[in-house]
Amino acid sequence: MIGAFVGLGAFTFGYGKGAAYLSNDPAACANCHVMQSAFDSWQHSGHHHVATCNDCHLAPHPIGKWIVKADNGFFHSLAFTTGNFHEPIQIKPRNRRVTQDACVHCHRDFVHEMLPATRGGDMLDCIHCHRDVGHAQR
Amino acid sequence: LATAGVTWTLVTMFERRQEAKQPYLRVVELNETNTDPAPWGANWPHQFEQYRATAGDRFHGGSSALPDSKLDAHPWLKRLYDGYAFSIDYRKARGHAYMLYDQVVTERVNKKPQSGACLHCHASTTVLYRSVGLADMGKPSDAAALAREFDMPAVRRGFEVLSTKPYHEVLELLTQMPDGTAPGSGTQTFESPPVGGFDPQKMPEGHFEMSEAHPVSCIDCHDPATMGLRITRPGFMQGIAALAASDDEYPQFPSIAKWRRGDRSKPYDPTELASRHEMRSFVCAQCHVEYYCASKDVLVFPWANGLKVEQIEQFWEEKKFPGDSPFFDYLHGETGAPLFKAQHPEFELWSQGVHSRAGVSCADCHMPYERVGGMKLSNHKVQSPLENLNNACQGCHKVSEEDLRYRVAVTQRRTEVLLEQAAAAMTDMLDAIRQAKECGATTDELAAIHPLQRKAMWRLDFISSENSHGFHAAQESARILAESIDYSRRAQAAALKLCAKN
Amino acid sequence: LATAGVTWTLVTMFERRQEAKQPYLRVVELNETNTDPAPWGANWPHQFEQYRATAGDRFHGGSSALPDSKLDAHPWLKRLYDGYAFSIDYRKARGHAYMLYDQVVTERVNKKPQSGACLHCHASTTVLYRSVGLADMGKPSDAAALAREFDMPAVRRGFEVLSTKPYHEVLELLTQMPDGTAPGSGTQTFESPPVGGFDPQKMPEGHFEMSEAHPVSCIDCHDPATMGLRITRPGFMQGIAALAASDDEYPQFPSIAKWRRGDRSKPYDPTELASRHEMRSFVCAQCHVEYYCASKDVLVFPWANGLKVEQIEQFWEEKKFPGDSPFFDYLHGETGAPLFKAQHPEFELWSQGVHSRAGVSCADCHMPYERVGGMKLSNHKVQSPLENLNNACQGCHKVSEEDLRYRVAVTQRRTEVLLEQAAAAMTDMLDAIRQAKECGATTDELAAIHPLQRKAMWRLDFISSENSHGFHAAQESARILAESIDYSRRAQAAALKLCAKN
Ligand code: HEC
Ligand code: HEC
Ligand code: HEC
Ligand code: HEC
Ligand code: HEC
Ligand code: HEC
Ligand code: HEC
Ligand code: HEC
Ligand code: HEC
Ligand code: HEC
Ligand code: HEC
Ligand code: HEC
Ligand code: HEC
Ligand code: HEC
Ligand SMILES: [Ca+2]
Ligand SMILES: [Ca+2]
Repeated sequence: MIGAFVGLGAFTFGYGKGAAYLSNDPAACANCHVMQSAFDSWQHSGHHHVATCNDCHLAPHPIGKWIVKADNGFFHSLAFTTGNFHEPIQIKPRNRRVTQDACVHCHRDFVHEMLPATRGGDMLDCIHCHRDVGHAQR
Repeated sequence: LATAGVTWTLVTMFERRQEAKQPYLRVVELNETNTDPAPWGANWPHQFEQYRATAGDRFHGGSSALPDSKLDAHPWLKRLYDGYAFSIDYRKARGHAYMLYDQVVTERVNKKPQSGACLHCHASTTVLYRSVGLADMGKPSDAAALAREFDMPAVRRGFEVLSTKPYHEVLELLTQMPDGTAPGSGTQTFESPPVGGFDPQKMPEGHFEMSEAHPVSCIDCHDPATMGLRITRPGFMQGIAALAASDDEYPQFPSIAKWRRGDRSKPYDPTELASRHEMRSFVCAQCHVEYYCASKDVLVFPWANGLKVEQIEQFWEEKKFPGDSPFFDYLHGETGAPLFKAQHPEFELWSQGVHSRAGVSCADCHMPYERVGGMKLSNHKVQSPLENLNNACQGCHKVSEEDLRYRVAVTQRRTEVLLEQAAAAMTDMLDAIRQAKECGATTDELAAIHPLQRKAMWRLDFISSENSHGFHAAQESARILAESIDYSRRAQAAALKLCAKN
Repeated sequence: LATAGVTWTLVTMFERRQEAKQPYLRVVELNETNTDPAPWGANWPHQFEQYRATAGDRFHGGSSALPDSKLDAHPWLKRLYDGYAFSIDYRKARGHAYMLYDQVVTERVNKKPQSGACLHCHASTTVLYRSVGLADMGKPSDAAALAREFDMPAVRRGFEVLSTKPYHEVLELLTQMPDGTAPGSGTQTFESPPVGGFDPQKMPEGHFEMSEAHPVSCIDCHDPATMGLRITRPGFMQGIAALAASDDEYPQFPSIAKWRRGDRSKPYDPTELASRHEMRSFVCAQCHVEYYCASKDVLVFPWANGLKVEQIEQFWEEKKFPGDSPFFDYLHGETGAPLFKAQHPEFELWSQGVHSRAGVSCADCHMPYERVGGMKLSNHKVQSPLENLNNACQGCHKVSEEDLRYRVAVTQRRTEVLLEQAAAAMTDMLDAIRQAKECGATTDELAAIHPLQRKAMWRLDFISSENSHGFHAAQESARILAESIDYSRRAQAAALKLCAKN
C-alpha cells in the first residue's frame, strides 16, 4: 500500500513534471496549463532573462524557500486537481509578500532610500508602480 | 485513500492535457446558407451552448415574460417620445436569443407600420439579402448560388431593395429562405411566439416560426469556411467607410489610420483591412449603434462627420430626405418640434471612452476568454460583464471583484442621477413652452425654440438609450447630460421670456 | 494539521517586517527649528537642488514677473467673485518656491485685511506655532525648548491663537523665529521682494526678508530625526479626524477604515495611524484643500460630512460663526446673496477619482521616483506631471508619452469647454436677477433665489479653482459642472418668472 503510494506518487510527480517545484526551469511551471498565461507574460517581461519564476516566487531565505515550495506545491496540485480555484488566478497575500521580498533582495541597494526609516516600519509595494515587472502585458 | 488521491490527480492531469491539444473536429460541413445555428453546434458544442444560454435558463416567451417597460420605470420618457412609436412600447434589452422574438411582438411594430430595415439588426438576414440582391442584379439565386459565396455587392443590393419595404412583408420573405436545415427538421433553437400571438390584437396570425428565421447567428459573425470574424451588415460597411473618410481621429482603429495614409481610391473596407482585434468590436458595431431606419429612406449609420454626439447631430441636421425635404425622426407631440431619435449608441459612446482609446474591444468585456479545460474560448453567452467580472475584467485589472463592482457602480450612479436631473430639466422646458403657448406666443416665436429643444432632447436620449449607464465613457456621458440640461434650461428661459413679453 | 503548521510558519516568517535601511550619512545634525532648508541641503543635496528648482531656472520676482492673472483669462471670474478679495487679484499658481512671496505681494493681502491663518499653507510655520503655543500654555519657549520636539498640542494651540490675528502681525512674528541658521548667515534660498515692495502702494516697507521666513520646507514634510513623512499642520489634523468620524466611505485610506473598526475613544490621528503610502497624499492634503480662513474664526477644513462637493456644501450651510450667525464667505456684490468660496480642492476632487480609488497618491504623480546614479529618489521639483510623463505615468501605464498626453488633453478639454458653458449660464443668471430687480421684484422675492445662486456658484468655483482641469476626477468634474449649469439656469428661470409677474 505504502509502496503503491510512493510508486504512483513518484510517477505522478514525474508525469506532471512536478519537479517544477524542485527545478528552476520556468517551462516546468508552465507544464500546468493554468500557468500558461503567467509563463507567456513572464516571457514578455523585462525580467525573463534575469529572473525565473522561483527567483520571485520563492523566499530567498534558505529554509523559507522549502516551506514555500512545500506549501505551494501542495496547494497548487490540490487546487489544480479539484479545479477549485479562482480564475484568473490571484496571488495570495503571503505569496505577494514573498515577491516583495524578492524585489528588495535583488534591488536592495538601488531602493535603499525606500526602505523603512525605522525597523518594522512599512514600505511601498513595488508592484503598485511596477505593475508588469515579471508579467508584462497582462 | 492517499493512493486514490494521487491517481485522481494523475488522471485529471492527463485529461486536461488532452483537452489542451484538441484541434477543431468538424462533424458537419457548413456553407453560406447555414443561418440555423444548430449544425454549427455540432462542430462547436461549447459555443453553441453558451449562445443558447443568452435565453437564460429557459426561453421566456409570452407577454407576461417580456422585460420591464422603460416607460414605466422613467415616466418622463413618454413625454420625450411623445408623438413617436417609442412612447407606445419600449423595454429593457435582453439576450441575443430574444432579438427577433421581441421585435416581432413589440407594439412599436404591431401598432405602427415599420420598415424591413428593422430586420438588419434583429435576424440572420444575409441569405435573404443575397437572394433578393442576386435576383435584382439579374443573376441566378437558386440554392446552390446562395450557398456558394457571401457576395457583399449582392447582399448590399438586396438590403437596399428591402430597406424601405413594409416590415411584415420582409419578415414573411425571411421565413421562406433556406437556413441550411430541411424545413421541419433539426432542433428548434428558440421558441416561437404562440400561434396567433399571445394577444391577438398584437400579432398577425400564425405567420411566424422561430425555426424558419433566426436571431443573430453564427454565420452573422463568422465565415463558415474559416471561422474568422467577418462583417456581414451593409449598414456598417457604409457607416465605417464614411467614418474613415471623415477627419475625426480614431487612433484606436489603426487600419483606418493606415487607409487614410493611402490613396483612398477605394472606400475603406473592413473585411479586407480591419485587424482581428478591431473585428472584435466591429462585429458588434453592426447593430449596437445609432441609426435611421424607416420607410422614407434606406437604413443609414450617421458617421460621416465622426462618432461624437455633436458630429452625429450635425449629420442629421444636414441630411435631407429623398426629395430634399429636411430630415427628422418625428414631430414632437406637445410642441411640434422636429426631433432626432437616438438609439443604443454603444459603439459611438465606447469610442469616446478610455477603454476604447486603450484598445479594449467589446468582445474583451462581453465575450471574455475563459478557460475550458486546457483551451481558452470566447464566452458566447454575450451578456453584462457584471455577471462575469473575473473573466471580463480581472484579466486586466488585478483588483477584487468587490472593488470592480464598486467602480462600475460609482460611474453608473453618477450617470443615473444626472440623467434624472436632465429629465427634470426637459419636463420643465416642455411645461414652459406649453405655458408660452397659453400666454399667446406666436407660432414663429415658438418655432425659434425648436432647435434648443431638439439639441436638449437629442443629448438626453443619447445617454438614456445607451445601455451602459455611462460606463462606456464616464466623463463623456456626464458632459453630454450637462449639455442637455443647458439646452433644456435655455429653451425654458426662452419660453418664459415669451410669456413675459406677451 | 500539516497545512496549518506550514501556514503558521509562513505567516510568522513573513510577519517579520522589512529591515530598516542604514541610517543616512549626515553632514549636519538637524533639529525641530531647522525651517531653513539650506542645512538639510548639506545632507541631501539632490533633493535640495530639486526643491530649489521649483523656482524655475531662476527666481522670477517683481511685479512684471508675477504669473498670469486668471481674472484676465476668464473675465467672468470677476462677476463670480464680485464683492470679494479674489475679484481684485487672482493668478495662476506656480512652484513651491514662490508660495510665500506670492502671498506677500498679492493685492488680496495688501488691499484687504487678511488673517494670520493664511500663513498655515504658505510658510514654514511650525516653530512659530510651537513658540506661541508653549507660551500660551505657560511653558518655556526658549530656543532649546523649541528645538527639542515637535509637540503637536503646542503647535495646535499656537495656530489657534494666531489664526484670527491680522496677517501682517503674524508675518512679522514669523520672521523673528529661529530658523536653524544664524541671522544673516547661510545662503539665501529664494529672493525677497524688493525693499519697500516693487510698488510702494502695494507693500508695507522693508518688513520682510525671504531669508528669515521660508516657504514650505523640508521640516514641514519630514521628521528631522528619521526623515519619515509626517503631518505638521493643525488644520489637516482637525480635518482628517473629522473625516474619519464621518460615515462617508474611503477604502483608499485603509488606516481610517481600521480606526473606524476600533473603539474610537481617541480621534483618528494620522501621525500614529497612517501608512507610509497614505502619507504620500496626506502631506499634500495639508494645503491643497478647500478651507475657511478669515478673521472671524479659526481656519477650518470642512470634511465632517465627507469630501464630496455636496457634503462640503452641507458643512458650510450648517456652520455658524462664533456668536451663532450663519456662515458665509462673502455677500455677492451684484445680488447680495451670501456665498461660499471654494479654494483649490485638489485633495477632495482627487478622492473622488479612479486614481485615488486605485491607491495612486499625489506623490506618485507629482514627486515620482527617478534614477540618480545608483539610487532611486523622489523628485522634489514638485510640478505638473506633464513635465515628466515618463516617470510620473509610464511606470504604471505602458503606453507612449504622446498617448498619455492625448488622454490628459481629452479630459482637460472636456472640462474646460464645460467650464465656459457653466460660466455662461452663471452670467445669464446674474443678468436675469439684475433685470428682475429692475422689473421691481421685492427683496424677499429676490432672496428666494439666493440658495440657487449659491449652489450654482459654489459648484462652478469648485471646479474652476481646482487646478487639474478635471484630470483628478474626470467624470465627477463634469457632473459638478452639470449641476452648476442646472442651478444657474434654474435661478435664471426663477428671476424671469419674477419679471413676468411684476
Ligand atoms: C521578476 C519577478 C517575477 C518573475 C520572474 C515571475 N513572477 Fe510571477 N508574479 C510576480 C509578481 C510581482 C506577481 C504578483 C502580481 C500581482 O500581485 O498582481 C506575480 C504573480 C504570479 C501569479 C499569480 C497570478 C497573477 O497574475 O497575479 C502566477 C500564477 C505567477 N506569478 C506565476 C509565475 C510563473 C509560472 C513564472 C515563471 C514563468 C513567474 N511567475 C515569474 C513576479 C514574478
Ligand atoms: C500542478 C499544477 C501546477 C504546477 C506544476 C504549478 N502551478 Fe502554480 N498554480 C496552480 C494552481 C491550480 C494555482 C491556483 C491556486 C489557487 O488559487 O488556490 C496556482 C497558483 C500559483 C500562484 C499564485 C497563487 C497563490 O497561491 O498565491 C503562483 C505565484 C504560482 N502558481 C507559481 C507557480 C510556480 C512558480 C510554479 C513552478 C515552480 C508553478 N506555479 C507550478 C497549478 C500549478
Ligand atoms: C533575481 C534578481 C531579481 C529579482 C528577484 C527582481 N529583479 Fe528587478 N531586475 C533585476 C535585474 C538584474 C535587472 C536589470 C535588467 C535589465 O537590465 O534588463 C532588473 C530590472 C528591474 C527594473 C527595470 C527594468 C524593468 O523591467 O522595468 C525594475 C523596475 C525592476 N527590476 C523591478 C523589480 C521588481 C518590482 C521586482 C519584484 C516583483 C524585481 N525587480 C525582482 C533583478 C531582479
Ligand atoms: C445582428 C445584430 C446584433 C449584433 C451583431 C450584436 N448584437 Fe447585441 N443585441 C442585439 C439586439 C437586437 C439586442 C436586444 C435583444 C432583445 O432585447 O430582445 C442585443 C442585446 C445585447 C446585450 C444585452 C444583453 C442583456 O442581457 O441585457 C448585450 C450585452 C449585447 N447585445 C452585446 C453585444 C456584443 C458585445 C456584440 C458583439 C460581440 C453584439 N451584441 C452583437 C443586436 C446585435
Ligand atoms: C442598427 C441596428 C438596429 C436597427 C436598424 C433596429 N434595431 Fe432594434 N435593437 C437594436 C439593438 C442593438 C437593441 C438592443 C439595445 C437596446 O434595447 O437599446 C435593439 C432592441 C430592440 C428592441 C427591444 C428593446 C426595446 O426597444 O423595446 C425592440 C423591440 C426593437 N429593437 C425593435 C426594433 C424595431 C421595430 C426596429 C425598426 C424600426 C429596430 N428595432 C431596428 C438594433 C437595431
Ligand atoms: C471595459 C469593458 C467594456 C467594453 C470594452 C465594452 N463594454 Fe459594454 N458594458 C460594460 C459594462 C460594465 C456594462 C454595464 C453592465 C450592467 O450595467 O449590467 C456594459 C453594458 C453594455 C450593454 C448593456 C448590457 C445590459 O446588460 O444591459 C450593451 C448592449 C453593451 N455594453 C454593448 C457594448 C458594445 C457594443 C461595446 C463595444 C462597442 C461594448 N459594450 C464595450 C463593459 C464594457
Ligand atoms: C455576435 C457575434 C458572434 C456570434 C453570433 C457568434 N460568435 Fe463565435 N466568436 C465571436 C467572437 C468576437 C469571437 C472571438 C474571435 C477572435 O478573437 O478571433 C468568436 C470566436 C469563436 C470561435 C473560436 C474559439 C473561441 O471561442 O474563441 C468559435 C469556434 C466560435 N466563435 C463559434 C461560434 C458558434 C458555433 C456560434 C453560433 C452558435 C458563434 N460562434 C456565434 C463572435 C460571435
Ligand atoms: C483588455 C484590458 C481591459 C479589460 C478587459 C478591462 N479593462 Fe478597465 N481599463 C483598461 C485600461 C487599459 C484602462 C485605462 C487606464 C490604464 O491605462 O490603466 C482601464 C480603465 C478602467 C477604469 C478607469 C476609467 C473609467 O472608465 O472610469 C475602470 C473603472 C475600469 N477600467 C474598470 C473595468 C471593468 C469594470 C472592466 C470589466 C467590465 C474592465 N475595466 C475591463 C483595461 C481593461
Ligand atoms: C505648506 C503648504 C503646501 C504643501 C504641504 C504642499 N503644497 Fe503644493 N503648493 C502650495 C502653494 C501655496 C502653492 C502655490 C505657490 C504659488 O503659486 O506661489 C503650491 C503649488 C503647487 C503646485 C503647482 C506648481 C506649478 O508649477 O504650477 C503643485 C503641482 C503642487 N503644489 C503639488 C503639491 C504636492 C504634490 C504636494 C505634496 C507632496 C504639495 N504640493 C504640498 C502649498 C503647499
Ligand atoms: C489650506 C491651505 C491654504 C490657506 C489657508 C491659504 N492658501 Fe493660498 N494657496 C494654497 C494653495 C494650495 C495654493 C496653490 C493652488 C492655487 O493657486 O489654487 C495657494 C495659492 C495662493 C496664491 C497664488 C495664486 C492666487 O490665488 O493668486 C495666493 C496669492 C494665495 N494663495 C494667497 C492666500 C491668502 C491671502 C490666504 C489667506 C486668506 C491664503 N492664501 C490661504 C493654500 C492655502
Ligand atoms: C494619476 C496622477 C495624479 C495624481 C494621483 C494626482 N495628480 Fe495632481 N495633477 C495631475 C495632472 C496630470 C495634472 C494636470 C497638470 C497640467 O495641467 O499641467 C495635475 C495638476 C495638479 C495641480 C496643478 C498643477 C499645475 O501645474 O497647474 C496641483 C496643485 C495638483 N495636481 C495637486 C495634486 C494633489 C494635492 C494630489 C493628491 C491629493 C494630486 N495632485 C494627485 C496628476 C495627478
Ligand atoms: C510610487 C511608485 C514606485 C514604487 C512604489 C516603486 N517604484 Fe521603482 N521606479 C519607479 C519609477 C517612476 C522609476 C523610474 C525611474 C527612472 O527611470 O528614472 C522606478 C525605477 C525602478 C528601477 C530601475 C529602473 C531602471 O530602468 O533603471 C528599479 C530596479 C526599481 N524601480 C525597483 C523597485 C522596487 C524593488 C520597488 C519596491 C521596493 C519599487 N521599485 C517601488 C516608481 C516606483
Ligand atoms: C511637500 C512635501 C515635501 C517637502 C517640502 C520635502 N519633501 Fe522630501 N519627500 C517627500 C515625499 C512625499 C517623499 C517620499 C517619501 C516616501 O515615500 O516614504 C520624500 C522623500 C525624501 C527623502 C527620501 C529619499 C527620496 O528621495 O525618496 C529625502 C532624503 C528627502 N525627501 C529630503 C528632503 C529635503 C532635503 C527637503 C528639503 C530641501 C525635502 N525632502 C522637502 C515630500 C517632501
Ligand atoms: C501608481 C500607478 C499609476 C500612476 C503613477 C498613474 N496611473 Fe493612471 N491609472 C492607474 C490605475 C490603477 C488606473 C485605473 C484603471 C486601472 O485599474 O487600470 C488609472 C487610470 C488612468 C486613466 C483612466 C481614468 C481617467 O481618469 O480617465 C488615465 C487617463 C490615466 N490613468 C492616465 C494617467 C496619467 C496621465 C498619469 C501620470 C500623470 C497616470 N495615469 C499615473 C495607475 C496609475
Ligand atoms: Ca436615430
Ligand atoms: Ca472655502
